[in-house]
Amino acid sequence: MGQNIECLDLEVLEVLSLDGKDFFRLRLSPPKWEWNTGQFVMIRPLSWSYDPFLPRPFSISQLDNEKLEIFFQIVGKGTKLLSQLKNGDKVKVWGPLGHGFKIDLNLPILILAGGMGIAPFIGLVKNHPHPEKLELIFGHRRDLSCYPINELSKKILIWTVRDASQRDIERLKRAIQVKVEGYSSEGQILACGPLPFLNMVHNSCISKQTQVQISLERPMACGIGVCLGCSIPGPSGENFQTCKHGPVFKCEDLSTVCQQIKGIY
Amino acid sequence: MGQNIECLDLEVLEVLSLDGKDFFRLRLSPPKWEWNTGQFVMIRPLSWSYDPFLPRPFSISQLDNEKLEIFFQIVGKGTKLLSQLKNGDKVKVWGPLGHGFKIDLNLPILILAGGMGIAPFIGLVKNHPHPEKLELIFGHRRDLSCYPINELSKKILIWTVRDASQRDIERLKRAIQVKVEGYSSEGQILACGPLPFLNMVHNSCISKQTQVQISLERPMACGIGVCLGCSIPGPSGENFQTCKHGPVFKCEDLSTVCQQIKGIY
Amino acid sequence: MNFKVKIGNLVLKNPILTASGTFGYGLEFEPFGDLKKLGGIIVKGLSLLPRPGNPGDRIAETPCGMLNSIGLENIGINAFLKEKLPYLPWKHTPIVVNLYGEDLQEFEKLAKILANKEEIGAIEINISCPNVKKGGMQFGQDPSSAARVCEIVKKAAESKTVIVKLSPNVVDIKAIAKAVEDAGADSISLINTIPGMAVNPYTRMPKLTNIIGGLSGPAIKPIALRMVYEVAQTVNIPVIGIGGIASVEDVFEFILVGAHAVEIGSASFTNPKLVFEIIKELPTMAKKLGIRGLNEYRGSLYA
Amino acid sequence: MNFKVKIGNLVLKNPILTASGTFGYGLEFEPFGDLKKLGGIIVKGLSLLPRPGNPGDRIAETPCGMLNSIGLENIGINAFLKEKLPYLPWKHTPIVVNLYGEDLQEFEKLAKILANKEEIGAIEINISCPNVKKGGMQFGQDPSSAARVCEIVKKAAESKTVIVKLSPNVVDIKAIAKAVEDAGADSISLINTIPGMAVNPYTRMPKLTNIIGGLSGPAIKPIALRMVYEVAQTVNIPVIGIGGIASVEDVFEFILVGAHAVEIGSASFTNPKLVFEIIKELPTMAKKLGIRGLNEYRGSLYA
Ligand SMILES: Cc1cc2nc3c(=O)[nH]c(=O)nc-3n(C[C@H](O)[C@H](O)[C@H](O)COP(=O)(O)OP(=O)(O)OC[C@H]3O[C@@H](n4cnc5c(N)ncnc54)[C@H](O)[C@@H]3O)c2cc1C
Ligand SMILES: Cc1cc2nc3c(=O)[nH]c(=O)nc-3n(C[C@H](O)[C@H](O)[C@H](O)COP(=O)(O)OP(=O)(O)OC[C@H]3O[C@@H](n4cnc5c(N)ncnc54)[C@H](O)[C@@H]3O)c2cc1C
Ligand SMILES: Cc1cc2nc3c(=O)[nH]c(=O)nc-3n(C[C@H](O)[C@H](O)[C@H](O)COP(=O)(O)O)c2cc1C
Ligand SMILES: Cc1cc2nc3c(=O)[nH]c(=O)nc-3n(C[C@H](O)[C@H](O)[C@H](O)COP(=O)(O)O)c2cc1C
Ligand code: FES
Ligand code: FES
Repeated sequence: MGQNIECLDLEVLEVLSLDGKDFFRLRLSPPKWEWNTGQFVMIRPLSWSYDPFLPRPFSISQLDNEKLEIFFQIVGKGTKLLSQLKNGDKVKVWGPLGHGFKIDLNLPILILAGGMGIAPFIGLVKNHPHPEKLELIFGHRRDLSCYPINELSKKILIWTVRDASQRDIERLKRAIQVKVEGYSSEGQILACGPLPFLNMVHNSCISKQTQVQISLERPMACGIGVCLGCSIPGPSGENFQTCKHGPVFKCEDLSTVCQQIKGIY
Repeated sequence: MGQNIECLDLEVLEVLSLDGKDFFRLRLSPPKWEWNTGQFVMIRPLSWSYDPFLPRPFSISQLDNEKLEIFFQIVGKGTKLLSQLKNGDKVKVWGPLGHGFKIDLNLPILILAGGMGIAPFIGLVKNHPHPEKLELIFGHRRDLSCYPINELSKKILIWTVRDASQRDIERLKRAIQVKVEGYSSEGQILACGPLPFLNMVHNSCISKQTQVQISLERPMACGIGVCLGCSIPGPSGENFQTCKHGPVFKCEDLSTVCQQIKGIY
Repeated sequence: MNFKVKIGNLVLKNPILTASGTFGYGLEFEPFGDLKKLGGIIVKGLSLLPRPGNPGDRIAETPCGMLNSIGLENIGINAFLKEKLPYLPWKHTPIVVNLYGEDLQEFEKLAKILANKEEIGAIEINISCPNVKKGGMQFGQDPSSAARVCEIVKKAAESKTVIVKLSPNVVDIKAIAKAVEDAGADSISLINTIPGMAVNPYTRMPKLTNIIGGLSGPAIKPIALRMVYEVAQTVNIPVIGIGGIASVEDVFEFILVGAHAVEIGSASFTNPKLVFEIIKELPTMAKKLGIRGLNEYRGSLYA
Repeated sequence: MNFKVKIGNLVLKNPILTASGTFGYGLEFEPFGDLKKLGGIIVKGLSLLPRPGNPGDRIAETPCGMLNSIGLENIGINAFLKEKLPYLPWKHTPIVVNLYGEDLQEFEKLAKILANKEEIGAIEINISCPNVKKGGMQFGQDPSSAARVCEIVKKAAESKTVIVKLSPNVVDIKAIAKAVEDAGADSISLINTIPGMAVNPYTRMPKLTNIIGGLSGPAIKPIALRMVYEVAQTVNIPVIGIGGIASVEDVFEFILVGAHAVEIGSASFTNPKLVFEIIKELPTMAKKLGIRGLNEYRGSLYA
């Protein structure tokens, strides 16, 4: 990967709020890219002056002949401005970036998504040839209607847990632990979500010696491995750039990071 | 003046390009202000982040029950962004600022306008009870269709001179000199335009010992007399703030500035 | 909730002051809010005699900020006392006079004039202006001359609270701060503007006739925050944070790194009601942060 | 039109270089443009041994800019020479190696390694990094130590062109520049980042785990422009301007105040094709300015 990265000015086709407030679907004119679930793009509208300065990273949620779609939540200045884009506006987009999930379409797949961590999986679920092989555990804080869950095939098994309280989080953790064991040998596990969620997944899997692919979020400036802002310490001392070697890592590669998470967050 | 200054969030009612390119009319929901021709407002759209940072000054072109109107040309980042405003957008506006022209509606009035210097006079010409008392000499670089000249009453005398070449400028200068003499005792002369234009007006009038009121443009940060960015040296050593004591000055108050203009510009 | 803070002998009803040179002589802001609500009003820098400032163009916009080379234009201390001070609400909010002297004698004379004026809440010494030839920044770049100005003003000002305003154009701001504290300053305010420049590539002219001016606005906030953090950890007197503050969040960022109060500067140019709006938002923000007072929050950065 | 400039022994086909740390090892930008078109490629700062850099969060956005506290993470000089250099188009565009040593010995060793590598166009000495504990900025804050590093590298590097990159965190940049010129530098580049800080008022955490980082981006352009102007008037060797350059206009602004060449830094993060686009725009901009070459424009500020 890396050879087919392109930087393009794409046109906004649609900006749609899912909850009338904070959750948005942004559709752009589609580039012709080969890509994997879990890869991402850097986005910067042409209308931005130097404030905000940096581009913003988003998972590719869907990409087909009709649109490049990302799914995002307003959390700050940049996402607020993205939500105000109008049809026809131009945005600079480079991608597909990083390494996505390694997926075997013939194996059963357990998806563990926390909140916006659902974003990269939307295209996967919609386009999977055997959706009955997919199972999703979805932990979320905000109302389910905020997320594009009802767009997903009825054929896949979805467990949603609203993790508002400490008790909910314990429930989610147990649900994950129980499921994970079942997949340890026969299938694949993919996870994406906020750091505490990933930490939980990591610990659950490591303790069961289960393989899981985890997509990690780190602050990013370039998305292409040059600023070294997103570096994380790998298991044997060497650094990984999250944007280039990740964002999807094997569980065991993240042990050092997960040890640090408590310190950092 | 100064007592009735207000700072309001006004709504964009219309943004209309006059030439399909650089010249715009911006209409905002009207504040209830008493104001004079030559007063101005500071404008800063709520959508601006910190870049551009400063508000922008514009003459009040018209203000009635229906709209506050300004007429502007794209010359840089700020005016470019203003031209992209959409109906319903909010802009912070404070005014009416400074001292405008002192106008006697019963006297004949000669208006000398250079380019965008036409802006403050549009409302005056449209609403004047005796338009036949008005005469306008209009020097302009761009095509006449860029300016809202055809909106002005047919009853007023308009002399337009396209000052593209040095010869044109000489023609404009002569036209002004000839006219100015006629108004020296019996009427009022009002001028607004770029600095070299004002300089020419100033010199023509001073040499004929004719009174003329000149509206001056200076870089401004606050518009209310506090940053002292717009100060100019008055004739007897004291400083004037263009935003507060002006923007309209008596001709003789600008002698020192006009001497400096060659140095500065 | 109570937002009172003490700076020397002064009690401010809230930590929001106006930065010198960006709030005129105060009265200009009457159309935009109730001056009595302000934590304090710091007026334009005053000198013994009126000063015309620098000639020509003296402001220019830059990315997220601006340059100025006003050169301390002001009406002079006497005109201020006669024409402005009586009309300011000095009984309800402290009036702080920002002082500029070309030499030590001028600073001393200025302080003496203010010593027994009950209408004056405090003195802020400006040893950090980059836009004047004499005095100004050069006093603020060396610990011993900074200390000397401070001592002299402190003595001449008698019981008046003295705030020393530092220049960011130094290698080690902590050393200057310490020197000024030892010299008896009641408080330290920082930062003043940073020397900068802008040019027009088409006309080939500098945007400021003076060529170099002082940079202010959100662009410099990270530098200001760092210096306030360094100084707050070094001295035991209250620190007043200045530099690019443009929102209530920014105010709390400066308090978080150790500031007792803040001054709102060029951001007032973007919205003349800003200081008043920020003061109104203090309680809501405190609630969002889950704090009951500024003391528990000040300097509480997890670091 | 001809945009050639000479820096020491180097001839650049145009004045556009890439700033160290913002262009990786060069190869990462192959998808975005033809590397051969660049005036020169300055790679990430290299040390004798690989360095992991600072732990935790190490970038944060600020108004019109960003902070970084990477702490000179790099793969080490040897890995660079083996794994990156051979694949760079060194025959077509000069490769400039940015060097960081913890002490004088390390600088000397690094320079010796590069002295006889024909693939290396020049050395840029980084005596200005604010993000490392040893070496870094402290070399750049004092004229005599700056001169010492320069002399040693210059000698060890034999005939290689040596550029010294200055720190802006000094009171008098002219004194440092003069010292470095006298010590034999072929060129001076400036500015590196300015120490700054950002915090999250809600979590009460510094945005950088290292607390303090270096500020870059358009926010610092006015400061950079001022320092380049001051240095260009002081030294007779070519000056390379760095700091917030984000457009072809910015490039010409730096040339107008006296720079021979420029480095594009953090702005590349906002658009990975930016350097290539700027190079394409050079002729159009020169035409707009009505100039036939850079020589007639350089330092021609009306001031
Ligand atoms: C590889 C990758 C894929 C992503 N995919 C998605 C996605 O599909 N949908 C989505 O909604 N978001 C996604 N994000 C997160 C998204 O990039 C941030 O929410 C966004 O950059 C915030 O911008 P802002 O200006 O609104 O917030 P800011 O004002 O910059 O920051 C607001 C808050 O968000 C935090 N934040 C800022 N940047 C990041 C970041 N890069 N990662 C985590 N937290 C951050 C800040 O610490 C702060 O608390 C992804 C991030 C990465 C690195
Ligand atoms: C009292 C007053 C009334 C004005 N009325 C009008 C009006 O009715 N219509 C109109 O089109 N313009 C008017 N102007 C000028 C207008 O304010 C500027 O054109 C505008 O601020 C430029 O903003 P910008 O961001 O597009 O340009 P910038 O990118 O800031 O600058 C572009 C160019 O414009 C010049 N410029 C910037 N600000 C000013 C200024 N304040 N005065 C003169 N030149 C400037 C710069 O030197 C530069 O050459 C008025 C100015 C003043 C002071
Ligand atoms: C136009 C202008 C005039 C200023 N005049 C003074 C002054 O007279 N005395 C002084 O101590 N500081 C003066 N300053 C500096 C400000 O008080 C403040 O320290 C600086 O602008 C940084 O804060 P800011 O980024 O919030 O503007 C002035 C600043 C500006 C922009
Ligand atoms: C993420 C990042 C990493 C940097 N790494 C280095 C470095 O290794 N060596 C160096 O001399 N400068 C380094 N710099 C400084 C830049 O080369 C440049 O001097 C500075 O960013 C100012 O330019 P800019 O405003 O255009 O970014 C780095 C800057 C950034 C933003
Ligand atoms: S985001 Fe720049 S290296 Fe990963
Ligand atoms: S614009 Fe600020 S004093 Fe006139």
